[in-house]
Amino acid sequence: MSYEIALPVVLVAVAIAFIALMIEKDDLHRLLLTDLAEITGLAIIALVATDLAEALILPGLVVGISELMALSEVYLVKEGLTETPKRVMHLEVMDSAPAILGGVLVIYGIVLSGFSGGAVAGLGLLFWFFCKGHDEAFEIIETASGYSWALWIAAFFIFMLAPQYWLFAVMAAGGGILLKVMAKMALVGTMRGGRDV
Amino acid sequence: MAELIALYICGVIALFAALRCLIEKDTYLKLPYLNVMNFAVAGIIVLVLNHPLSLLAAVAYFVGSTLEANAIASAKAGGVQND
Amino acid sequence: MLADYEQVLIAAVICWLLFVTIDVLFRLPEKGGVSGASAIGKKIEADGGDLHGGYMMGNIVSSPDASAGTLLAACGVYVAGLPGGLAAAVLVYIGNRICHDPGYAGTTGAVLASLMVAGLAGIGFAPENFIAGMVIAILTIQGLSHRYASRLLGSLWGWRS
Amino acid sequence: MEPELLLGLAILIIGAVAAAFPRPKTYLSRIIVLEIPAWGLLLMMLAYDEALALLTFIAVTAISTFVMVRVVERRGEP
Amino acid sequence: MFDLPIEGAELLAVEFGDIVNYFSVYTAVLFVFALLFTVLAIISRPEKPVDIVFGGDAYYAKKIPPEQLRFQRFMAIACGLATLGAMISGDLFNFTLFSSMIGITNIGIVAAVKNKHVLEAAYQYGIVAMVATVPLFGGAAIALATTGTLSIWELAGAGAVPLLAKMLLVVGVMGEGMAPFYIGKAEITRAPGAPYVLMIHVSSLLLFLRVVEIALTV
Amino acid sequence: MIEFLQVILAVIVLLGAFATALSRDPFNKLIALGVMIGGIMPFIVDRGYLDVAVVVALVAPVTTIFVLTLAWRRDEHGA
Amino acid sequence: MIEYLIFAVFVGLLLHGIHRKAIARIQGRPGPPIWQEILHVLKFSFKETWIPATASQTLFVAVVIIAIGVWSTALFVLLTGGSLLLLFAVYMLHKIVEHGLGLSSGSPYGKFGAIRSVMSAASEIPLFATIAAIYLITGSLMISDIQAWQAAHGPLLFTALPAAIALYIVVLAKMHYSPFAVIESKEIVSGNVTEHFGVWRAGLEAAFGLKTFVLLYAFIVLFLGPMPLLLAAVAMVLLLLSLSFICALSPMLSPFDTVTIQIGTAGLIVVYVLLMGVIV
Amino acid sequence: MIRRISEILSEYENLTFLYAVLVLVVLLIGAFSLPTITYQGDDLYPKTIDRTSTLDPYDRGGEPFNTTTVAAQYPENSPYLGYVTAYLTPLSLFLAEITPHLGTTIVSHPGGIIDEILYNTRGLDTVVETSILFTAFAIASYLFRRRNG
Repeated sequence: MSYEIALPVVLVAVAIAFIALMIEKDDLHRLLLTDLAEITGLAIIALVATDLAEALILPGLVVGISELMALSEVYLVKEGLTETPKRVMHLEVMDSAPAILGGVLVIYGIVLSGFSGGAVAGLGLLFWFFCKGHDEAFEIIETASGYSWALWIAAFFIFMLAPQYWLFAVMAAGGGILLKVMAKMALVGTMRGGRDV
Repeated sequence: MAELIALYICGVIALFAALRCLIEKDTYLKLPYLNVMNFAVAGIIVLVLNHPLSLLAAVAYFVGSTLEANAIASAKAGGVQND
Repeated sequence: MLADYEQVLIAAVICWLLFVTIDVLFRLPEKGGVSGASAIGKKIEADGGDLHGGYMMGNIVSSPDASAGTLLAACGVYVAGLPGGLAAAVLVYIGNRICHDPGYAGTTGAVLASLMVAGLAGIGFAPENFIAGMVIAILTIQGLSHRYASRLLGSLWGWRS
Repeated sequence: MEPELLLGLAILIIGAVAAAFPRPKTYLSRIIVLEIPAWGLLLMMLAYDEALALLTFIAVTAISTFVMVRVVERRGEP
Repeated sequence: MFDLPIEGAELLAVEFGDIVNYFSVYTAVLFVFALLFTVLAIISRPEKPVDIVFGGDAYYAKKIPPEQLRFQRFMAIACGLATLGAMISGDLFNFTLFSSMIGITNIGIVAAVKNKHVLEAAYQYGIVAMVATVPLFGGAAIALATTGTLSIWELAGAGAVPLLAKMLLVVGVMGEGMAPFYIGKAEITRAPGAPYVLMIHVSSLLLFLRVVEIALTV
Repeated sequence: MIEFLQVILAVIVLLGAFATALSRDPFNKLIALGVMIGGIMPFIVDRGYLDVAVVVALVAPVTTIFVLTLAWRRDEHGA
Repeated sequence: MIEYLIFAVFVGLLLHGIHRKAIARIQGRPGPPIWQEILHVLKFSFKETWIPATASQTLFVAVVIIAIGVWSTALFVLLTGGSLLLLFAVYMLHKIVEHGLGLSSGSPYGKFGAIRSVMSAASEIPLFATIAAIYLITGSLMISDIQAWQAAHGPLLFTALPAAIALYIVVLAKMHYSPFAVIESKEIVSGNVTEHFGVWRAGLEAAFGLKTFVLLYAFIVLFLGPMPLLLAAVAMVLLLLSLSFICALSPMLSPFDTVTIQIGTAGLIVVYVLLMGVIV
Repeated sequence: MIRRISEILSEYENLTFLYAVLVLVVLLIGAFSLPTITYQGDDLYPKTIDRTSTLDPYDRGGEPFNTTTVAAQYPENSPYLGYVTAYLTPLSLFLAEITPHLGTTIVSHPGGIIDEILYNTRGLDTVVETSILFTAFAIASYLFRRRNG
């Protein structure tokens, strides 16, 4: 029963997001508003309220963040904003928090595995890179991510062609996706190009 | 019964602190009120669900929000100014 | 066996005394631990409060101190008895490290408070009343009047030093 | 209707309006206000017991906040 | 197995768990066409665009850095694969995912170009492609909520999907593929690398054709 | 969860949301957001998803620190 | 099949010739003989053939072959009474051929042609409204079914007039010298076919002839119903002449205006379809 | 009139505006069909919530290395359906034994209903989705590196 009431409300939120998008003229503001639209879109999926809905939200989330990532980079190139920011914020907690907080998130993410784990662990790494700066780990992480993608594809075909090895496949898939998502998210942190670059 | 009384107290104090926090004009002076609300909410978390893990949740929430308050105050104050 | 209201009030008083004592002993009012805490202290002073009391309030905001330790220890004892309180102490220790706090006020407070709450639980005090009491206690310091609370803490600090 | 769902819907609408017409109209305030509908959606997921999606969503929201912050930071004005 | 009087007989079904892809006469033709252009994007070398210097008889061929072309080719191939997937997908949500992938690879094909105009158009187009995921996912989700399934096989001919969901799907595909918003695409067309830029049009057109079929079928 | 508490928390959440939307200073916005999150956490705990609650509690300040990068710079410009 | 193909190509080219002749007569010029286009194709077939150095070579050639393939498929679908949707999908794919022609050459004129062709891609939307309208009325999209329906209920032209108008506009847009033919307007030389010469051009002309034949025949099949061959031929010529009149008398529109008009038509048809959906 | 519309259409800055208008129009038209929409979404993978289970909210029954019933669309296409759902790794088994409040962690750890859907029955979704992430990241890193290098 709740669906019939909740759906119109969520659609109103979608409409608000698009009205905002309609009257907004600034390019960067538009980019930010896409995030709002994304949230309302996910809300429609969330209303379905089955396990399937949940399995659909996860890809939806990843699609949103990847498009945001690509577009933000296009925006920077388009506007010619190539120089790194001159002064970077530094707080006391940025010395102390990342090691523990990032560590907890990464460990928990590895326990979770799969998409969710990848996002959580990626956030942990990203936070660490954000606070500590980074060295040139770019290539290695990217390679690892590529292999993990291949691992996941292999797992997919095991599921489809040789389902009796499902246990192996589920492990490979969980691990592959974890590494893949985590690596990509972490790399965002190194792409900040703040100090130590 | 004792939990209920404690819950009522925590709830009322949380609401009170949240209200004062939102009414207060100055950013720095908001933070102590926020702190009181964090105490109350951490208490509520434990009282709502009596389980060892909810202690972890309460601590995580408390530390997290303290960290947040710390970061906000420090950022407003200008952070570390030595670079 | 006291009624719950009375227990809460007594617990509030005990907690208040415990955490203020420990905080003052661990020199929390001396200076702000992080730039944010100093800024809060100075702002409270500018508002008519006391500088050292303000520093202490800023430190309470910025890191889990003895008051947080007391609360979390009470929570720990509530959910799991004395081991819970000690676990809370460990977690508070980690919390201190996260929040760039070099001191041990939070940890000490948590250990002492868990001993105290566990002990008092033996003679009929319910741990949940200590949670409520601690929330009331922190309310008196942080939530009613910054000016008078900081003056009170400042005078305590003056007495300590 | 569960209270979480009602609350979530309310927050979603408030957040959508706030993010659509932020006050003041700066990138920074829009980024902050964007958190409100996110938490509304979180409450809705909670109401339907979609815990795993909730977990992932909150992590991804943090990452997308970072991505947006990174762009605005380069741009230089708030 | 469904034989609706819309798109011709069904030829073949490919099963991936719950997602059962199918070839009908119609989708098979589209698939072959997409395949053709993907192969073209792989094997053909890009053109060398000529610029005329106005006010004189001179003209010169523009130099395009090879790594840019390599990147464009990679994106075009990815786009081709996504199009192939979208053509045969037998599942509403899977189809929307393929559409989003087409949208993002389309941006990728032109994002490498250094021309300011092209980038500007690509960005605007990217914004639309991004918000278009909302009607897409929304349409699929509403279809799921009202019919209880996402499989086109189950939905075919039942007419159970509400009009709102269908319209949202179509609008979403319009956003991803830019079908009616020719301006963004027209500017994008100025980018060099004909086989790759052509892929943008192929993908968006085929996507639109496919969504019409879906909207009529479900 | 008892109804009294639900009402109180809902009020806190709504107030926090409105305050976040209406306050003009970014720091005040962040603090109001903190108030709102404080109101939401007990709902998660009440459902029994303690692991989720822990992660949400840890991720929220991370987000805030990200945002502060901008607020901090803004302060520099103003000063 | 092959004999149908050759026949259709010749008829199509002949129709092109009639089209040019009619326009010329309306504008008071003598005009070329009506078999001019056929001669063109033959002439091009025996001319020297090369590929421009700037072109993307594989694509340059492949596009011509695809053009012929696309329209052969369309003819096949039309003659076998296949799916209407498929027919128009194939028609839409013609757009890709236009883009490909212009882009592959590397010539700036070709590119302009391609850009304009991309712009006018939006104008094909009336087609789908037409399809939807037909589907709503007849309940089927197989051309054989539609013909059967018309045999039973009379021509669709009267039942679904707006759909017929929409299709008419689409056909008009594809004619040479039509007000919508911005792709090949003279200020960009020959638009996207500028660089294609020799055999390639012959192939293209053949494909275009095929296109004209298919489009006109499809219009007749869809909206007038089944009829004997001779009558169909007469109807096609009449239809063509009406198109020629419009082409001769109306100026070339600016690229953006063509799109606006076509989208406007599409919008009207969509409204019509929606209303019909509500009423039916 | 036509000319003015053409001018609006011809600016690519208006692209977002146009699209937003289109979506709003669709929503407006669609709003009339809202009363006919009724919820029937729980045919596939419905939730059964058992608050007392240690796997709450993801308890779908079954023994490890054995199967359980899962309401998939085409069960015949996934012969080992249910095995993944029922399976618990040693770690998650351990977690499930000690506490009832870690259901989310347990299910996200390999094995569980979400893994079942994501990897097994709807694996193609995940293929596409990771490919999207891959492509988007390729774009971002290509642009980023070109800018720096």
